[in-house]
Amino acid sequence: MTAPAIELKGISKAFGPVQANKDISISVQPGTIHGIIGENGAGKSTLMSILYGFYKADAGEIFIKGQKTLIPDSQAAISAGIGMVFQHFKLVENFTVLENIILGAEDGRLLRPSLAKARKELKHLAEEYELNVDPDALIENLSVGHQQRVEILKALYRQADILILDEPTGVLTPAEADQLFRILDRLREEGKTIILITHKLREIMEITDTVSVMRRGQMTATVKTSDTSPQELAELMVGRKVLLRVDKKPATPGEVVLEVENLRVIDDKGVERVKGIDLTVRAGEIVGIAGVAGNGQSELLEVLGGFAEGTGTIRMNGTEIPLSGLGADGQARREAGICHVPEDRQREGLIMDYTAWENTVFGYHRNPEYQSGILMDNAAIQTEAEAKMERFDVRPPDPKLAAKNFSGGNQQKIVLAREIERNPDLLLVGQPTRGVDIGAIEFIHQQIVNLRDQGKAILLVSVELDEILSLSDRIAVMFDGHIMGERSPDQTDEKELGLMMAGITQEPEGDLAKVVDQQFALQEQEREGEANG
Amino acid sequence: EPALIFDLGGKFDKSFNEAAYNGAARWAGEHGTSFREIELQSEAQREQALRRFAEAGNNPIVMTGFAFGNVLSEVAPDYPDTKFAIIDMVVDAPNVRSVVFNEHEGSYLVGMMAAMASKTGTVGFIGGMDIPLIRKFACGYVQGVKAVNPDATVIQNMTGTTPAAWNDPVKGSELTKAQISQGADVVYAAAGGTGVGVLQTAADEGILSIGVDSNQNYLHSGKVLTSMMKRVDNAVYEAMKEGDNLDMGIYVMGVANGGIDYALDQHNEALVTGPMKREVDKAKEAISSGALSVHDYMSDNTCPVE
Amino acid sequence: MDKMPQWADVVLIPLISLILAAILSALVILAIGENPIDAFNLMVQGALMRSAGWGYTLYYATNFMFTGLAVAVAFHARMFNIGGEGQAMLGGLGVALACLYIPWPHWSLAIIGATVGAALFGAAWAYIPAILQARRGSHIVITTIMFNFIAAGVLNYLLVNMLRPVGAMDPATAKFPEATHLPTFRDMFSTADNIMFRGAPANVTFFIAIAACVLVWYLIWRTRLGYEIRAFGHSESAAKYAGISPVRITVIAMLISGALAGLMSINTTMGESERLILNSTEGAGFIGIAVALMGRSHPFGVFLAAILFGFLYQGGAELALWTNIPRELIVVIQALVILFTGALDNMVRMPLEKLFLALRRRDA
Amino acid sequence: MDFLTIIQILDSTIRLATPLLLACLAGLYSERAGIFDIGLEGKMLFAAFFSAAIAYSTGSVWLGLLAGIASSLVLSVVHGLASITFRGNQLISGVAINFLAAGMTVLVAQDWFKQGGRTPSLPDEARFGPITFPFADALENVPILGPIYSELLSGHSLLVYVAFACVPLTWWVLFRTRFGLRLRAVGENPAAVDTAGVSVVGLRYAAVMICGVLCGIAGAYLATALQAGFVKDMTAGRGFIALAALIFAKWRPWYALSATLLFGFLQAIALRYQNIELGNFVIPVQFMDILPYILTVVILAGFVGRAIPPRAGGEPYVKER
Ligand SMILES: Nc1ncnc2c1ncn2[C@@H]1O[C@H](COP(=O)(O)OP(=O)(O)OP(=O)(O)O)[C@@H](O)[C@H]1O
Ligand SMILES: Nc1ncnc2c1ncn2[C@@H]1O[C@H](COP(=O)(O)OP(=O)(O)OP(=O)(O)O)[C@@H](O)[C@H]1O
Ligand SMILES: [Mg+2]
Ligand SMILES: [Mg+2]
Repeated sequence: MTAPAIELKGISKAFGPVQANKDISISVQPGTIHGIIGENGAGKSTLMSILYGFYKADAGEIFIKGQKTLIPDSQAAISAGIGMVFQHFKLVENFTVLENIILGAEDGRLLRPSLAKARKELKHLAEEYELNVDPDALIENLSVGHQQRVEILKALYRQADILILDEPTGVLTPAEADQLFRILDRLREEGKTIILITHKLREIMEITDTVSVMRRGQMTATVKTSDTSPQELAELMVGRKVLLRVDKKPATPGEVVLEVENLRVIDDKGVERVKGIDLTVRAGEIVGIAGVAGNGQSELLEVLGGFAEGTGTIRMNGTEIPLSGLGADGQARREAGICHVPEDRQREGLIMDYTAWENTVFGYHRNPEYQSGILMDNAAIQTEAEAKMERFDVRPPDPKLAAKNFSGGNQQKIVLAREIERNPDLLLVGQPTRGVDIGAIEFIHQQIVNLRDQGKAILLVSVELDEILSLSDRIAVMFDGHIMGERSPDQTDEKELGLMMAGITQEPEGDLAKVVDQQFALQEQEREGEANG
Repeated sequence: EPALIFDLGGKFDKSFNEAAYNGAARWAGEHGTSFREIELQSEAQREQALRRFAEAGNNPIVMTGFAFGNVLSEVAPDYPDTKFAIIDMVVDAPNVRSVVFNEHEGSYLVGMMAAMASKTGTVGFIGGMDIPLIRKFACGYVQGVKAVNPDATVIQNMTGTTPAAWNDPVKGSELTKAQISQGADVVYAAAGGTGVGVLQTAADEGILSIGVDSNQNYLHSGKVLTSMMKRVDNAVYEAMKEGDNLDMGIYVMGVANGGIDYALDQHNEALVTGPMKREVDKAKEAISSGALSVHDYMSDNTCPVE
Repeated sequence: MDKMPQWADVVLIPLISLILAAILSALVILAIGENPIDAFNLMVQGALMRSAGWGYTLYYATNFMFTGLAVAVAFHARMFNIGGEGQAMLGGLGVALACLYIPWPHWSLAIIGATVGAALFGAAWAYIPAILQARRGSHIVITTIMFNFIAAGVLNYLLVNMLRPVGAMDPATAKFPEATHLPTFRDMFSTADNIMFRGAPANVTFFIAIAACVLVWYLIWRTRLGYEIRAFGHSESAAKYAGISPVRITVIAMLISGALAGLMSINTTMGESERLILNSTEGAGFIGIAVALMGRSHPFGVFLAAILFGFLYQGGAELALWTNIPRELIVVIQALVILFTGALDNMVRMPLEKLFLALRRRDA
Repeated sequence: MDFLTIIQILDSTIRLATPLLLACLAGLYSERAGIFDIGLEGKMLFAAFFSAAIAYSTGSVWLGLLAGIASSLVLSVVHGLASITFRGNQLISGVAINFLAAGMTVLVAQDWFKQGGRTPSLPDEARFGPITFPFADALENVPILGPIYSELLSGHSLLVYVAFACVPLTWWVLFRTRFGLRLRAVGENPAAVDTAGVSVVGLRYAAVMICGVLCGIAGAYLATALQAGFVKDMTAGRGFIALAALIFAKWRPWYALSATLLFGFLQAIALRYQNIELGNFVIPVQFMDILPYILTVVILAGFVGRAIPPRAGGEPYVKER
């Protein structure tokens, strides 16, 4: 038997008082894909960052291909042939793809030769692995999927033969994810070793050879993928039985709550992102909006939530509400009975430096029940926050902790607790479970369904087709600022939705994913043209 | 032990405060004793310094600068046994000697010399800040220039409006260069530390400059036409010398009693020609005798000539 | 879970940092040939052991509290208001106009008028940079720097040409009427046979400054507006999501900041000089930046930092009075205090944190 | 306004802009690497003093220049320690450095020279003299081009040419070299640099040091080229104006040149035309004095959009909370 490609022995790491990794040992065979799963905050990213030299372990040893290797910094990891795609990409946003690729791997002091060489090499890699990106595009203008390609290219350019991917599919559409897995397959065939962190059991089952489960900083099990089942993995992970499908009764739609007519949105770069949308949401139903990221869903939510401006008509319970100017802000929307779980909890939904209790009234801080005279009634807010956190099982249940100290899933629960407990007529939900572990997903989905069952209207935007399919009572697909069509979840499937998301309403020939990809490239070109023009 | 309080500009401003220091140092040297001194850092310290010195028994207490006027008139009555001398301001109290200078007279004299030394008929004035005292300097200077050459042009500039205006030699330099380019070939600086830049640039560019307050001729030997001397040193020296017997009341120091003069020494004797010296000395006499009266800007806030 | 007990964070670290700054200052004093222990004694004696010394210390501290709070409030909205100096200058103008042109019957009414004048003028001077930042994106750091220069020019013009009494040498306004003179500490605390705070300029404004600290604390941590200001300061995108208007918060925060800076001039102009003089701010606007940074933008921190700086100012004056140490030594000591307590505090914190963690591990 | 006047005003513009330009480029390196620096003023002042002091004591302007650079570097190290090694607040550190320089220069000057916080005047050989271009005198009378060549371009001190040469050099370093790429990256996203295997700390120190060198030259220019010696506080706020210019220039080298030239030009105009009469109304000198600042605000409000600083600017790079 050959030496394992990677062997970690007794790795421990503490961040101040937090023990993120406790005496972890793991070994990965060359030419395999090894999955790691675990709840939010279990210590997966930390462990991988140690392997990549980003953090220094407090204790433990690393063996690469049987050799004991010291990895004090990322330089050492790179020379040991390790590449890593972080959960939060490490790209320079206003640099071009090419510049990001060569950063730290330049040949010589001058840029020009390095760039020329990288351009050639990139073309080569792109052909070999179907990793097409425009080498001269700025990162900030790329979709998340393309940004991820850049990260992978970065690793390949450095000739990594051990590749770590930390939650790579959290931000991808199914088609993009499929494509990524084909690339990973390919790399495995070439003998490269891959470590894949994910929350999605389906992916684990689909592509990995072995899988390790982490809980609270410790490695609880390592099993052959073929010997296990999603159910078993979920239980290992969370420590209890988990429902993998949403348990929901058929909907009983009532009155129309939200009516959108001919909505148009132009973003601050002057690009029209929403191109005339008509949409209704009724009481007691969940309308899901599917679509590839960047097709105007974000803008739709932003306008409905009142923090971007648009044109057209919106009626809420029959009353028209303004789309721009006075009365078109988050405050007014909340008064009209619209609550909003934003797509980006860290940039929008929460003030990361505020305590949890302060965050539980964010956006509602002007409500009379939180005032006492000219001051805010902090005592009342805290008591209420405590109860909310309890009901939503936020861990740790400490309202005085700053939001940034909660894990992603728990942060999302704080936002949901705030918005759902308002009992709104209409709830806007964007990407409710992005980067959230299975246990928490189950809970969040349940809350959304409960709200619907109380007769509230819900508009859900998600790039997870799974999520859309299992939660929605009606599905609208957005493409290029238009709604391509509506489907009922039991009349459609992933395949059809995937095609609609690519702007195609008929069965095409050839490989679905490829078409989607081509479409996306086209679409991006077009948008660039618009942006430049 | 006498005490000396410097104004915010600080002891070594190369002109006014430094002259006061030199006077005190001369007295201390001659009498083999010492004196207390303080450089103020803030407005509020004026009163503090006065009271602390008075309470510590320092006598007399000499201070430089008109800004002490207000405070002194409040503090002096509290210490009837202490004698105060204030320079550049009149304070009406039985235990205060007020020494004021006729800077306009001295400026008049150096203005005459500037006009006589100028070949272009254009001379310059650079003040630190647009405040009444500096206008007084400027007004006397312009009168002197016009007295010699009624057609002469006087370019007047002020350095700035913030306290940095008194310590910005670079700006002084640029102003000088700007004046040179407009034809000035003699410049008179009344701008504290900024004046260092004026004199330097004048020397670098080969035109003449006029120093202020102390004798600054030595700074660029052979290139400083003269200095308008305000004998603050004498005033301080006198006050300290008289000590306990200090006479109270208002002392006007002017050309007549040698309190104001122009500087003539080995550094500028080559520059001051015979006729020039004759003319100026004539004016000096006329001023002393009262035959010639130089208008004081402060008397009515206007200047008869531009 | 914290890495350190709170007392260590709040008391121990600043204390060690101050000691380090003191040691370095002592070295500097040694280097210029003076005795650091004597110097330190002199400073403490002069600033803290006499009531008049306190009177000066608190007078300076009053200025720094106002400008420190001004900078702190803007900081909470993530704006760097370097314009305290100019706003305070204009505040002085407001005070002067209120005192000179309105016949107040009693100081207690006059101080209300002066407060309004100072706050209004200070806020007005902050308004233009604020609105330019909010609407046109003009960087507030540049515009407030520029407005400091502009304020100096405007004040210079007004004092020399309009407000100066005829024949006066000083570029300053006339003395304010008797009725507007504020009670000093001496008036307030002296008894017939025990004169306290003799000659010291500290006056009732000190209590206004304390009130301002308390009010700012309430404003920032207890009111809706403060909640919104801090939210905006932490994340503009989140603020927008919550329906908090960036323009409104930018402008309001700067108005409050400018008003606070303006209030400083009650102390200097009405309380001390009793007339408006040319350079009445004397850089207190800039010291305010250091005070706010050292006080971590918290009113209580600002209060302590202001007292510390007041002590340095007054102690420095005493040094200059009785020794030959140049007044710039105090500037150096201030610099070292700012450096060690403000910028280098991690130098102390990092090892301490390790120490406490190790202690805790051993206990556990 | 005749042609010669224009030339003279432009000439003055160049002199006034040079220290601003050097300080602005200094700030550019530092801030592009993510280290904000409001201590430019202090570093210039420090360098101005030490360059003058050493030039005076040794009689060599070159040793003076070196001393100026070295002293400015000392402050850079302090700033680096505070903001890079100990991850302190960069603004506080900058404020402290300004105070430190303001106090130390006078204290040391008084200790060394006993002239009240200034250095003695430098003799000519301890100063940077003007450099006259070949044929400058001969060509002086050629119309238009003559004065431009001999008055405007020729006759500045060496450091002026150094400053102007620094602009294309800076552009080239930032945008054409490996070092520049990494430097810009570390100001935008230090984690990207770190994970690419390059030392964030090393890069940031390098940037802060370059900043020190340029501030050192700027200070030496003030004290040994423009002036002949040090006077306390002689930088008179130029560090802050340079900072304003840097924001104005949106952290780009060529823009920095334009911004500082603009500031210099506005000042030159204000100095030249202090007393303008419009009919019977004399514009007060105070107005002309503040005109550059008013114009800056107007330009900023009217023509220059939002300036976006380097994204990681001002934030210490902390991996582990
Ligand atoms: N840089 C850091 N400084 C301090 N604590 C950290 C840091 N990074 C992670 N932690 C803490 O360490 C623990 C493990 O975090 P880690 O990111 O490894 O979890 P994870 O398993 O990747 O979670 P997720 O699924 O949410 O990505 C968490 O409690 C986290 O708060
Ligand atoms: N001007 C543009 N040119 C090219 N692509 C663009 C442009 N603007 C946006 N995009 C693409 O859209 C992507 C995401 O945009 P946006 O956040 O608005 O989409 P979304 O539909 O809300 O999806 P998600 O919320 O999942 O990101 C960007 O990352 C980018 O790839
Ligand atoms: Mg993770
Ligand atoms: Mg989006």
